Amino acid sequence: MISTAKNTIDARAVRAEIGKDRLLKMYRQMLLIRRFEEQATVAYEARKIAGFLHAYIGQEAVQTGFYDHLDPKRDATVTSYRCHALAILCGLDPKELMAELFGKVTGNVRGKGGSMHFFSKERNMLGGHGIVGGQIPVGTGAAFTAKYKKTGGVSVTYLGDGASPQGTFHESLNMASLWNLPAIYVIENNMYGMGTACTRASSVQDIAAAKAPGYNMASFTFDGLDLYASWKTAQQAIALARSGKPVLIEAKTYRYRGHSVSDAATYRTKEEVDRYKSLDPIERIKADLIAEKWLTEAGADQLYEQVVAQIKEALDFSEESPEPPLSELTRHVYAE
Amino acid sequence: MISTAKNTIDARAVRAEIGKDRLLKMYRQMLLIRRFEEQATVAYEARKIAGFLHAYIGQEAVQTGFYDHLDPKRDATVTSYRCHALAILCGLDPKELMAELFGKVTGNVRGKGGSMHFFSKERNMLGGHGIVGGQIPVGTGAAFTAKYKKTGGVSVTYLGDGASPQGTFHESLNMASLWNLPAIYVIENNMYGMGTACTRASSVQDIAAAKAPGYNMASFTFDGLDLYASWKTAQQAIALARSGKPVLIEAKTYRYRGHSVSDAATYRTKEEVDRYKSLDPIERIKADLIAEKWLTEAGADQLYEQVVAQIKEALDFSEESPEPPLSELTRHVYAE
Amino acid sequence: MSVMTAPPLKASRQIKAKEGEPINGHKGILLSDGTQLVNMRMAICQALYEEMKRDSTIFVMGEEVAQYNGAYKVTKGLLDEFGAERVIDTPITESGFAGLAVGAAMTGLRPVIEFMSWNFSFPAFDQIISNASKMCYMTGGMFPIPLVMRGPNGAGPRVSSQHSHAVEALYSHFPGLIVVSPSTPYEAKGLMKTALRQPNPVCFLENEMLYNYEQDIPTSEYLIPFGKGDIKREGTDCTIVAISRSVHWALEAAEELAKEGISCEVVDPRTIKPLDIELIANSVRKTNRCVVVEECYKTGGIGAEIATQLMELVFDDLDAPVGRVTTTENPMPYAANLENETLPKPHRIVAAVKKACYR
Amino acid sequence: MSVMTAPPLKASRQIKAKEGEPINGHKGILLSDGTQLVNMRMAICQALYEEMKRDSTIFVMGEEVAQYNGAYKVTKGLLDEFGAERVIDTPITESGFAGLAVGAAMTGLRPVIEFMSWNFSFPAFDQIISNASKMCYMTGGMFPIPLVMRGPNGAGPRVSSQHSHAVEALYSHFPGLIVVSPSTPYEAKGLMKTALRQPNPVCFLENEMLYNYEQDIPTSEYLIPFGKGDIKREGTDCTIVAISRSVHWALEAAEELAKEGISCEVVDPRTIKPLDIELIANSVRKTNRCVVVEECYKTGGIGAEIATQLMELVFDDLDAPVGRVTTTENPMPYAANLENETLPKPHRIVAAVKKACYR
Ligand SMILES: Cc1ncc(C[n+]2csc(CCOP(=O)(O)OP(=O)(O)O)c2C)c(N)n1
Ligand SMILES: Cc1ncc(C[n+]2csc(CCOP(=O)(O)OP(=O)(O)O)c2C)c(N)n1
Ligand SMILES: [Mg+2]
Ligand SMILES: [Mg+2]
Repeated sequence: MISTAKNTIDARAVRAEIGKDRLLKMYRQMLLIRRFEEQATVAYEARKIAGFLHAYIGQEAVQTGFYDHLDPKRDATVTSYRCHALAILCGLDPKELMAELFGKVTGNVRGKGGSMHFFSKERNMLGGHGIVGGQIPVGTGAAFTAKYKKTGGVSVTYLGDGASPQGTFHESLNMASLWNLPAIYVIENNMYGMGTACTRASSVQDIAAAKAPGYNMASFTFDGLDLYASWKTAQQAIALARSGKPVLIEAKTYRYRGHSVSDAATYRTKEEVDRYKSLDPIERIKADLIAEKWLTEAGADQLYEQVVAQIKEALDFSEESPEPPLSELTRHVYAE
Repeated sequence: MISTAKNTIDARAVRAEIGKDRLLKMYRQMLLIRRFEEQATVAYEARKIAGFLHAYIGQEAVQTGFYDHLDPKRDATVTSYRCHALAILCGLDPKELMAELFGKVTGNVRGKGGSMHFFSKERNMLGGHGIVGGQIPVGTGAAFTAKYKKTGGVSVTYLGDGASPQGTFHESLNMASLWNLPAIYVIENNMYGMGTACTRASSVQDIAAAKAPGYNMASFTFDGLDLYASWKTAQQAIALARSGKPVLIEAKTYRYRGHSVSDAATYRTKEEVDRYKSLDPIERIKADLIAEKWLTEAGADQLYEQVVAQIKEALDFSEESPEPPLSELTRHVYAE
Repeated sequence: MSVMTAPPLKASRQIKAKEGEPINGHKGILLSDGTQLVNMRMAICQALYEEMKRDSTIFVMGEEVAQYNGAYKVTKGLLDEFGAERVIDTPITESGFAGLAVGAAMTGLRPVIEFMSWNFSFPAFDQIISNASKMCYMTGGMFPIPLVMRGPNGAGPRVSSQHSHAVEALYSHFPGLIVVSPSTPYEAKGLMKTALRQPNPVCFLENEMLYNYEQDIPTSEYLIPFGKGDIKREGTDCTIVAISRSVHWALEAAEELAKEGISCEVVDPRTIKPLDIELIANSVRKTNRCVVVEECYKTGGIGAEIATQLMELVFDDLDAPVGRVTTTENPMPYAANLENETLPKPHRIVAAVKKACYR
Repeated sequence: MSVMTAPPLKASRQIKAKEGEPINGHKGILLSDGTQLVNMRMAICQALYEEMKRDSTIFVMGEEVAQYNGAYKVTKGLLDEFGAERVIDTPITESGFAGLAVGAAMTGLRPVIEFMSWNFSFPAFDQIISNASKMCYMTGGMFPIPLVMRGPNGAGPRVSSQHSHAVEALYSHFPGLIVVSPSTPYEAKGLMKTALRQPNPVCFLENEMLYNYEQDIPTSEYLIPFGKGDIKREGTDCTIVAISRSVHWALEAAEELAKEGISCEVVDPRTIKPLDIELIANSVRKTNRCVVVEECYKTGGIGAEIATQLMELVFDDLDAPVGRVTTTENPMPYAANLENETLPKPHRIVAAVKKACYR
């Protein structure tokens, strides 16, 4: 059984293992996620977007480090309503994602889901779920399918610290362990469930380490603001899962924004927020890339401009796209 | 934190601590429970009783050892559908309990509940629940009340091994630990949930020991066929709970009968059943009482005859009692 | 025999095991006329067996479905035939395995999950409603959920409050779900096969009290489409729409009423969602009277929906208010006499029909 | 002012904080005429506050109800006033805390639990149905469950499929539950106070879109009994029965219809279970026409139940089928134009009334 000790890694070694191309790719992905959500927030304030909008800003290193190891042809992913990053990592075009936020028929799910419900059949992304804990058995089902069909695939299910007390989580862990499903559960512990600190919602703070033995499962805990730790943990966990051992993982992370655009997040001190912002996962990687001479300042600016342009394009596309025709109202209630 | 090691105790010392009167009382209670269910089964086969009938036969030592420490004025108890023993331990008259099984208006709940739903307001017994896992949050609520009203009371919630994977169990443990509720959860691990061996339903076999740390809770595991172990564990656990520390307990026990009268229990070998029958908790106590000269053979026979007579009386009472009047049909849907 | 109209029903009796032939399981008892005798559980088992042979993506999961052959023996023999990969016993975590089935359905499998009884679908309610019923719509059609949820529904024998729900009304309230309520082995098989070949989540509502019900059914393959009801008895004075076990009570009541000169037409919708309201409306156009019999509670039951749709469709043809004979508005009591009054038994149907006929 | 008829409604606007006076919370803004100006959330908060002062067994529990003052600020200030023993933030475990509340109610407390929205009551469904709704009956009256479950119900603003359920029909189907749907601050306060003084489990269904709705209400204590509806507008040509937010849409529609010479009577049942069918029937005896407006789905919705009861009560008085304007039969879509067509908005009510009036 893997020790549940904090997964501390040697950044230089891992960076070398990742290599220039993959690190640049992940850096770009994180930039794209960040920009997408920053601009979505602006669009929300301009009333182009409505309903809920939950930003992943600050947590990018977690899912980015994991996705680098996944093969969407056989590996499935699923997360909560905080799903923009995962969709972008799956390779979905920001155009269709932004258009979904705008409620247009060109959107990822034809304007029917909005911010909480990004999906991709082709890329095996199973959502985008609005009910806290609701996605956990779904991810378990994807692992069941991988085993049933012997695809060699794994499923990665993301959930929040606040979702960890929910019954569905525990029922899922038990089945995954009992049946040796290739399932990975990643608790993104950003220290709060809405306005409730994890200390007030969970009877244990190192959730994965404390709970894994109760399911005879392996577990890892890592610094979710550190892309290298995320990447390395994912590598180890996915190897285990592919060998038929489910894994429980906890990423200690932080969200810079409120729970959603409508949350002023007054339950956190400015000091606390600033402390975590000073550890910004994207900035750290940028600094490393430049230090490693894998990227020049100029190159960085250029990369950023590309990202800005890509999101601008997505915004324009969304603006110009039509609303769904009223015929969409009753379509897809049942499969055609 | 209490060690979760198997709670092995010194039988002689515990017996001395219990003393003659209390041991005789518990022996009589176990006899009464056993006889009640044996006769209920006979009545079932004679079609006097219908629906489900789940016998506790073999497990008597668990709830009997616990109840000896409880004060129904402030302590609450709740269990599953396998609830006959608890009701008898609460001091309810076998007459009203048997009459309930007969579906008579003189029954414990006026003939409305049947075998799975024994209750007592006066004795703080909260059921008798038919939904696996459904009673666990209810017991947690009773502990909440005890803390809210500062009664110094505790709640004891019984559940089966098969119920332990159910989400309600985990949600309850988290709240109990988070809020320091005076709650005791006793998993009666009789090795099977219906026809499913615990090894096929739970990812861990020492359930309490494995899960308690995941809730930062104390736990005990004991031999549920041993009244002394049950009594001693209860004494320790209740003391902890009264001091505001919830406790998770596992009793390793066994049911001699099938899951219910309609279950032939072919999933167990005769050898296995016989092995546990040879450890019969009631027989062992009888032998001890006689060895201690706390009871003579003659006294034992006399005691047994009393019990037989008491149950006979309950059967006659049930036979003679009237069915509920049809006016009962719509009564109690809402409180009067 | 047309596969669209049910063969005659036989009185319920336990099937005797013949030479080497098992009781229950998927094998019917071949009869000289080329049909086969099965009971309800055998019919369902046979449908599962045949479709699992056809389609390797189908698996069966639930509490006691494998080694125990099902709490009510509906899945008898499937483990031996298809192995532990495809016939799976679960822990008692309905929410967990229902959600697992949704995820499996999203990734290319066709799960059949058993709720040991539909009462136990309540812990899984969120997965059924928030996920199974909405997934296809909220993904713009990207993720249909080919999922069959099955198990006994309605009152068992004297099992009281928490174990006696009928959920037809509950689940048909939600768009995205299909609700099937077979009243005979013939229909159970044909509807189950249809359920296993279509892409939507299906609540397949069986009834414990009908499991021993016997019938001769075809040995040749047949399917029964959703949304097509069946006339179980023809009549001219009053239409009785009855569901699942109630169909048999309605037929009993119709017999009695016939003696008193009231001719009842008994219509079995077979699927509640979609509902064959046209068949019902046409019957009412003829009889001008209707009584709906169901095991759901009255408030917001199927009777209310059918009555309202009839009002919308055949307002001028109705000579009397549509009658409702349902489970009375109380949790199921244990006592035998109270249970008998709670259920929509023939004596209550007779009274309702007479009222509708102003007799 | 009679406490039985609602005071006039004002257009919705945010209440401005006056000198030292808080926005939201339990304190209304005293007006010169001796009444107080409150919005919906203040009215509910005031009822909780007053009853918690009266009855120390009442506690409030739910996600974000304490330190955050409620996700929608309905419980603002209660933590400061009553402390952490009585105003309790929970983990996100609806089934757990709903069941805890049942146990607390069985042992002498009077829990008020908030579902952050009623969509999140689904994970707790089994506790609500199998335990809360049946406990009193299955214990022969031994254990009544004085429990108030509250939270916003129906569609929020563009929150799509999983967050837009209206559960009036769902929960009123089950005997043992009381279902309350206030449409105004005045009624919310009076009904909540009643809920907190009676012994049964209550589903108290608020509506996020009405939380800012303002009204002058009495400063003196009043209660509104369950089962008594209110006529929100008198009329002669068609009865519109409307629930919660729909009441306001119905009033808009009635205005428009008046311009076209159709006089509508708008009836607000205020509680769905018990239902004041007599008030509705009496109105229909006068108008001979009825349209029911609700946010539930059409199939098995409140409209079906009311239509059927009207058929049973005033069959001969109905000149047209009872119309149903409901959430359309699809999960709530996110797109603005689709959401607008899904909800029972005034334009759809107008059309339905005209149809009922054969215009
Ligand atoms: C079953 C359920 N209960 C409550 C909510 C409301 N809600 C949405 S997000 C949230 C907090 C979840 O926190 P966490 O799991 O830590 O995820 P995070 O938002 O921090 O990513 C709550 C209470 C919900 N959507 N579903
Ligand atoms: C939610 C739910 N699912 C399934 C059932 C059917 N059922 C009744 S008892 C039981 C087995 C429970 O086993 P365990 O918890 O070990 O208790 P035991 O019977 O051994 O005392 C099952 C599956 C139920 N009553 N409730
Ligand atoms: Mg969080
Ligand atoms: Mg057991």
